[in-house]
Amino acid sequence: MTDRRNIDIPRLTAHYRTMARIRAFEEAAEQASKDGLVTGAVHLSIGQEGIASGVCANLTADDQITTTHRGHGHCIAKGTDPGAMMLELFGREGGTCGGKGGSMHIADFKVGMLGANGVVAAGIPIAVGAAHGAKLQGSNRVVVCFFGDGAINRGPFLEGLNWATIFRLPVLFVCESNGFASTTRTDAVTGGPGPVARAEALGVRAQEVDGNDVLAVDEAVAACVERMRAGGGPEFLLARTYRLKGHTASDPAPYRPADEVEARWAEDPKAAVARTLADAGVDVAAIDAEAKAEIDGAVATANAAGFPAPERAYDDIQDIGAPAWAS
Amino acid sequence: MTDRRNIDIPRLTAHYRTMARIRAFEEAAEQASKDGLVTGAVHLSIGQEGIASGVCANLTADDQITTTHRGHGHCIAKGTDPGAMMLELFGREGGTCGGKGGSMHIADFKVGMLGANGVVAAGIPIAVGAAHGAKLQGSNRVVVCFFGDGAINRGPFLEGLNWATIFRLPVLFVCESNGFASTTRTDAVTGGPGPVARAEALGVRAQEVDGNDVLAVDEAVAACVERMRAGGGPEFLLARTYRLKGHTASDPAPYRPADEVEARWAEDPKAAVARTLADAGVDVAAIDAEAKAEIDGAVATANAAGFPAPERAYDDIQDIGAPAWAS
Amino acid sequence: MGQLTYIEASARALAEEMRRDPKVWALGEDLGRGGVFGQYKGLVEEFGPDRIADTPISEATIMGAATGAALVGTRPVVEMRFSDFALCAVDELVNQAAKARFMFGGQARVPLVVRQPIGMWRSSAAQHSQSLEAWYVHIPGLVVVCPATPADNHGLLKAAIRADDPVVYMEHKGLWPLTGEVPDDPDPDHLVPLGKARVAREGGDVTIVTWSRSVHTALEAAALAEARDVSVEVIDLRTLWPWDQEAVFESVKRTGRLLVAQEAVQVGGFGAEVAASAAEALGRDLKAPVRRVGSPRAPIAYARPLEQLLEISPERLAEAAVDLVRGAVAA
Amino acid sequence: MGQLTYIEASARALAEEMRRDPKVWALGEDLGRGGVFGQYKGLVEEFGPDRIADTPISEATIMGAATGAALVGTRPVVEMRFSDFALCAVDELVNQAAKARFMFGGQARVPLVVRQPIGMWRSSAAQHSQSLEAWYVHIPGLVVVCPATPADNHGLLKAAIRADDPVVYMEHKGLWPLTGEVPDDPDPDHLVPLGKARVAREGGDVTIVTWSRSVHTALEAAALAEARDVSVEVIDLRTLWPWDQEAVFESVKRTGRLLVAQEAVQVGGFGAEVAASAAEALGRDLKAPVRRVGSPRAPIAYARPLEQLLEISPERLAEAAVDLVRGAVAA
Ligand SMILES: Cc1ncc(C[n+]2csc(CCOP(=O)(O)OP(=O)(O)O)c2C)c(N)n1
Ligand SMILES: Cc1ncc(C[n+]2csc(CCOP(=O)(O)OP(=O)(O)O)c2C)c(N)n1
Ligand SMILES: [Mg+2]
Ligand SMILES: [Mg+2]
Repeated sequence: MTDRRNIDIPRLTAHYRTMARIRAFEEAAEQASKDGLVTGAVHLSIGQEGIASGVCANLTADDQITTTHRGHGHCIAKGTDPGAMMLELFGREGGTCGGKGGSMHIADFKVGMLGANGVVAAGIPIAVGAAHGAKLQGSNRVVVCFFGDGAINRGPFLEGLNWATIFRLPVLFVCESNGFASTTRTDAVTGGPGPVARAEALGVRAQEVDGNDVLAVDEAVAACVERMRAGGGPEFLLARTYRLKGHTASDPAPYRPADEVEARWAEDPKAAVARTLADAGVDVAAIDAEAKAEIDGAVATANAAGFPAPERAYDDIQDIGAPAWAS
Repeated sequence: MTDRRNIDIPRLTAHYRTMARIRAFEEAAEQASKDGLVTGAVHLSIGQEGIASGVCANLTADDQITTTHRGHGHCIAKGTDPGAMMLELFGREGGTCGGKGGSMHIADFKVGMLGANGVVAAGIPIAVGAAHGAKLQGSNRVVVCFFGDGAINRGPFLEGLNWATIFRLPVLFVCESNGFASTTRTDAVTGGPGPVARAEALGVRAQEVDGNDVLAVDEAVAACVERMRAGGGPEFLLARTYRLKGHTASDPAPYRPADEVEARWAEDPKAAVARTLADAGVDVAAIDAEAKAEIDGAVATANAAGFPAPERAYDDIQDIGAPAWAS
Repeated sequence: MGQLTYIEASARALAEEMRRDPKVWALGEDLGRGGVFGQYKGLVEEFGPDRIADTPISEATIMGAATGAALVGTRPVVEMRFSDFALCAVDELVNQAAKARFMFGGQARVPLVVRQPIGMWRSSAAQHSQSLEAWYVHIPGLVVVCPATPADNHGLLKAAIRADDPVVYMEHKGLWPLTGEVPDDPDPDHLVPLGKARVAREGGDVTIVTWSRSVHTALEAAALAEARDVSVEVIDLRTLWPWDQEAVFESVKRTGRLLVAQEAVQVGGFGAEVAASAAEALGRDLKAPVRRVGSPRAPIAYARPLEQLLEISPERLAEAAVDLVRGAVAA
Repeated sequence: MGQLTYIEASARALAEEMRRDPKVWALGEDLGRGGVFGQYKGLVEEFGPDRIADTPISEATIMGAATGAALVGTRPVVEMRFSDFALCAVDELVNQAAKARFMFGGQARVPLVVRQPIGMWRSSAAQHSQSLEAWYVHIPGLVVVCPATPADNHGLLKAAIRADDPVVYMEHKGLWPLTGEVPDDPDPDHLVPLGKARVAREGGDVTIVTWSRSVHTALEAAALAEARDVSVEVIDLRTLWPWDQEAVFESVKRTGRLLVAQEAVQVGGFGAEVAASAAEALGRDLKAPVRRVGSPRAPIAYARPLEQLLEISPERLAEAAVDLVRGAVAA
C-alpha cells in the first residue's frame, strides 16, 4: 500500500466498495458455475480487483473501455449493474446482452463499456478504433484497453500500439500481468525485457505499477488520463498482479504449487485495503456485507429470471438478410 | 565504404559480381515489364544490392532464406540461376516454379531459397518455422529472413521475433529500410524509436548497418552468423538503404521529389563498390559486361521459351482431391 | 447521364457520401496518394488526411480499428487493397465486426464497408487473385456486394455506406477501366438497393445467374448462344447476401433451366448455394438439372495462359447453356 | 478392440505416429499440460517439450511457423484450440500453407495437420462455437477431415498425419467424451483412408449425408423415422475434401432422395456443395428434390435454450426425412 500518511480515506473506501462488489460477484459466479447454473466458461478476476478499481475511478461516464474474457471487474468498476451481468452469465432475459453474449461478451454501451472479448488481444484494435473515433468526433473522451500478459504475444498488440502512436490517440493500454495465460506461465513464452520495453519501442509512454496496490494504480492512471486529455497520445500501464484462481471457474490449476498460491493470497489487494481502512476506523465488514447482499440478490434474480424468448436467437443480426423466425 | 586500407579486394570483387548480376537482372526485368513481356507485377531492388550480397556471402548452401515481393536480389545472391528466374517472370516453362509462381513467388529449394512472398511480413513466421525445423532436426544451418521497413508494422513481426527468442532459433532478421512502403513514407506510419528498439524489446540482439555499404553488411552478418551457429539465438539487422526505383516497374513514383531521388543515386551502393575496385585496378566494366551478357541471354531464352503446358495448372496442388485435367 | 469508369464511379460515390455525411471516412494503405488502383484519387485533397487516412501495413488493425470506430458512431470505409490481404484480418471482420451487434444484444451496430478487390487480373498469381465471396456469405451478420458495372459501383457503394451493418464490398480488379453510364447529377439519394438483382439480358430458354466480372462473360455467352438459337436470360445478382431469390426463382420458373456462372472456385463457391436453393425450391419444375460453371479447385497460376484457363470463357458458358437446353429436349 | 473416448483415441493416434516417425511433432498453447481439452495428456512426458511444444498465444505464427517447419521436412501437428481462433491465422493457412506446393511448382510440400475443434458446446457463444468447414473445402490445396467417432478420430488422425499436404482436421468439442471401439493393438499401419465415406446405417428410402457430430443426430433421426416406416440410410462423409461422391451418388441413386444434415450455418455451408453436386449429377433420377438442414444464418447465442434452437435436432431431421419420402409419394 502507498505511503499511509497521505491516504485519502474516502477515496480508498470507494475503491474498497468497488473491489468488494467485484469480489462478491466473482465468488458468486464461481459458485454458480460449480452449481451448473452458469453453463458457459467463467474467468474470475479474484486478486485483480485493485486494477479495475484503480483505473476506472479516473474515468468519466463518457470515457470508454474494452476488456477481455476476464472482464467482470472492469465492467463493475466502469458502472455496469452486476444484476444485469449476473443475468447475462445465467443466459437470461434482462442480461446486459439479453443473454446472447454471456460472460465473455458482456457489453454495456450506456456506461462506455464497449465489450469483453472471447479472442485474446482482439480488444486492442477495437479500443484503438474507439479512440480514433473519438478523435474524428472531436471528443475529449479517453479509452482504456484492458488485456492480459498473454495478449502481448499476439500481433494486434504491436499493430494497435503503433497505430495509437502514429495517430496520437487517447488510449490507455492496461496490461494485467497475472503470471499466467491459461495453464502456461507467461514468462516461459514471452521474450525480451518485458511489456514496458515493448510498449516504449512502439512509441507509447509506459510505466509499471503494483497492480495489487489500488492507490498506486489510481495515482498512475490519474496522471495518464490527464496527459491523454491534454493530447499527449497513448499510455501504457503494466500492472503486476496474480491470478489467485484457476484459469476458469472449473480449473483447479494443478500446474502450480499450493505454496505459491498461498503466498500470493497474502498479497490479496482487497485484504490490504481492508487492513488500511480498518486501521482508519472504517467498517469494512459492513461494506462486504452490503456487497454480498447486492450480489446474493443478483443471483436470486438471475436464477428466477426467464430465458430469452426463442425468437431472440434471430434478432439483432443485421437489418437485411436476417433469418426469419417461424416458431 | 568501410575503411579502405583493409579491404579484401577478392571478396569485394565477388560482391561486385553479385551486385552487377542483380542490377542487370533488375534492369532487364524493368524493361521486360515495360515491354509487356512480363505481365505480373515486378518490384525492383535497384539500390539494395549491397544488402543481398553482403548477407548471402555469409551463408552456406545448406542455409536458408525467405524473402518478399522485392526478392530478386536475394535469390541471385543465394545462388538461384537468373535464367530460371527470368523464365519465371515471363511465366514460361523452365522457370524456378515452372511459370506458376511469378516474381512474387520465386523459390529455389535446392539452394535454400524457401520462397518470396506476396503478403507483406508473411515470410517472417515461415522463416522462424524453418529455423524451428532446423533445431528439431539437430542441424546447424541458419535462416535469414528478409523484409522491408513496411513489414515491421504487421503483427507477424512481433509474433515471429518473440518466437525466435523463446525457442532460441538461428534466424537472422534483415530489415531492408528503403524509406517506403509502396507510395507511403514508412516514417509517417511507424511509431517509436525504430526497428532496432522493437527487435530488442522482443529479446532479439539487434544492430543497424549502412545497407549501402556491402562490406559493412558483410562484416556485421559474418558476426551474426557465427553467433547463431554457436547457439546464440536470433539476430536482427536494420540495413538502411533507399528504393531508387518506383514501388513496381510501372510506378513512376511521382510522390517524391526528383532531387531527393537524385541525391540517393549518388549513394548507389554498386557505384560505390565500382569506384573502390577501379581504384584497386579491377576491371569493373568487364564484370558489368559479363553480367549484362548473362542476363541478356536469360531474357532471350525466356522470350523464346514455351508457356507451361495447360495441364500444369492442375498439378502440384495436392495428392488427393486435385482436379482432373481433361484437355 | 455521363460516362464514368467503374473506378471513377466508386470514387464519386464515396465523395458524395462523404459530403453528405461527416461521419463517413476511409482508411487504408496509400489512400493519400489515391490508393493502389487510384480509387481514392482526389479525395484527400477534398476531405483531408483525417477522413482519407493513410495507415500502416496493419490489416488486422485497419479492420479492427474500423470496427471500434464504427461501434462509437463513425462510418468507416475500409480499403483492403486485395481481398487476399483481408485474410490477415479475418478475426476482426468475422469474429468481431460481424458478431458485435448480435453478441451485445443489439446495443451497438457496426456500420462499415470493407472494400476487397477480387479476381484474376494480369498474372497476379495465387495470392493476389482470389474470389472468396462465398466465405462471407456464410457468415451471419455480413452483407456481401459484388458490383458488375460502373452504375452499380456508384449506386451500390452508396447504399453500402448507408447500411448500418458491416458490408463486404467486392470490386473486380478486371473491371476498373470498364466505362458505362452513371447518373450525372443524381438525386443525392439515388441508390442501387442492396439485395435486388438486375436482369442484365432477357431470355426465355435458360437463366444464367452470375455476379461481378462474370456478368460480362455471361452476356457474351448469351450472344453466342443466341447465334445457336438458344435464348439466355442473364441475372446479375449484385448483392450475394441477401441474394434476390425472388428474381432468380421467377426467372428459372419461366425458363426451366438454371446455370450459375462464377469466377471463383466452383467447389464450395456461392454458386453451390444458388444451385442448391433452386434445386430444393423448384425441384421437379426444372426442365433440366441445375448446373454450375466455375474455376477448378486449383490455386491461380501466374503464367497468363494458365490463368486464362481458369477463367470461365464465353464459349464454355455458351456451350453449357446450349447443352442444358438441348440435353433437356433430349431427355 | 478396446473402448476409448474420442479424445483418448486422438491422443493415441498422435502418440503412435510420433513413435513411428520422429519427424512428427505438435505445437500449440498449453500442450505441455495436456492441452485445453486434455487431447495431449501424457504426451509431453513421453516425447518431451521439443516435440510437444508449448507456444505463446500467437496463432498466426503457430500456423506460419508450422508451415515453415513443414517446408523443411518436419511434420507438424498444429493445435488451434478452437476453430474460431484459427481465424487469427488465415493468411498463414490459406495464402501460405495451402498454396506453397503449387506456387513453387512442386518443389516443396507442406505436410501438416491443423486441428481445429468445432461446434456448439455448452453455451460457448458466438466466438467459440463456429463450424467453418465449408471455408476450407473451398480452398485448393487443403484436405478437410471431420471425424465423428472414436475409431475415426484414431484412424483418420493417423492418416492425416501421414498425408503430404495440409489437412484441416476438425474435431467436434461435443464428441470429446463419446466412447467407442478402437482397435486395441492395431496394425501400426491401420489407417482410416482419407476421402472414403462410411455407411453409418443402411436404409432404402432416403439418404442422409452428414459428418461430425451430426452423424449421431442423423442416427437418432433414422430411428425416429423407422418408427414411421421410413428407412433412412446415413452416410458419414468423414472427409469433406475430397468427399466420397461415389458412395453418396451410389446411395442416392438407390434411395432416390438426398437430405444433407449439417450443424454449420446452412447458407453457404458444405451441404450446398453436396446438394448442388447431387442435383447436377443425378438430376431427374431423384424421386424428390434435394434438401438441406442446417443452422440458420445467425451468430451462435449464449443462452442454452437459444443455442439448442440452432442445433439440428433428431426430430427436425426425422421430420425432413419423412417429408421427403411422403412428399415424393404425393408428387
Ligand atoms: C486468439 C486466442 N487464442 C487463444 C485463446 C484461448 N485463451 C483464452 S484466455 C487465454 C489466456 C489468456 O492469457 P492472458 O492474456 O494473460 O489473460 P488472463 O487469462 O491471464 O487474464 C487463452 C490462451 C483465445 N481466447 N484467443
Ligand atoms: C499484408 C499485405 N498488405 C499489403 C500488401 C501490398 N503491398 C505490397 S508491397 C507493399 C509495401 C511493402 O513495403 P516494405 O515492407 O517496406 O517493402 P518494400 O516494398 O519497400 O521492399 C505493400 C503495402 C501486401 N502485399 N500484403
Ligand atoms: Mg495472464
Ligand atoms: Mg520499404
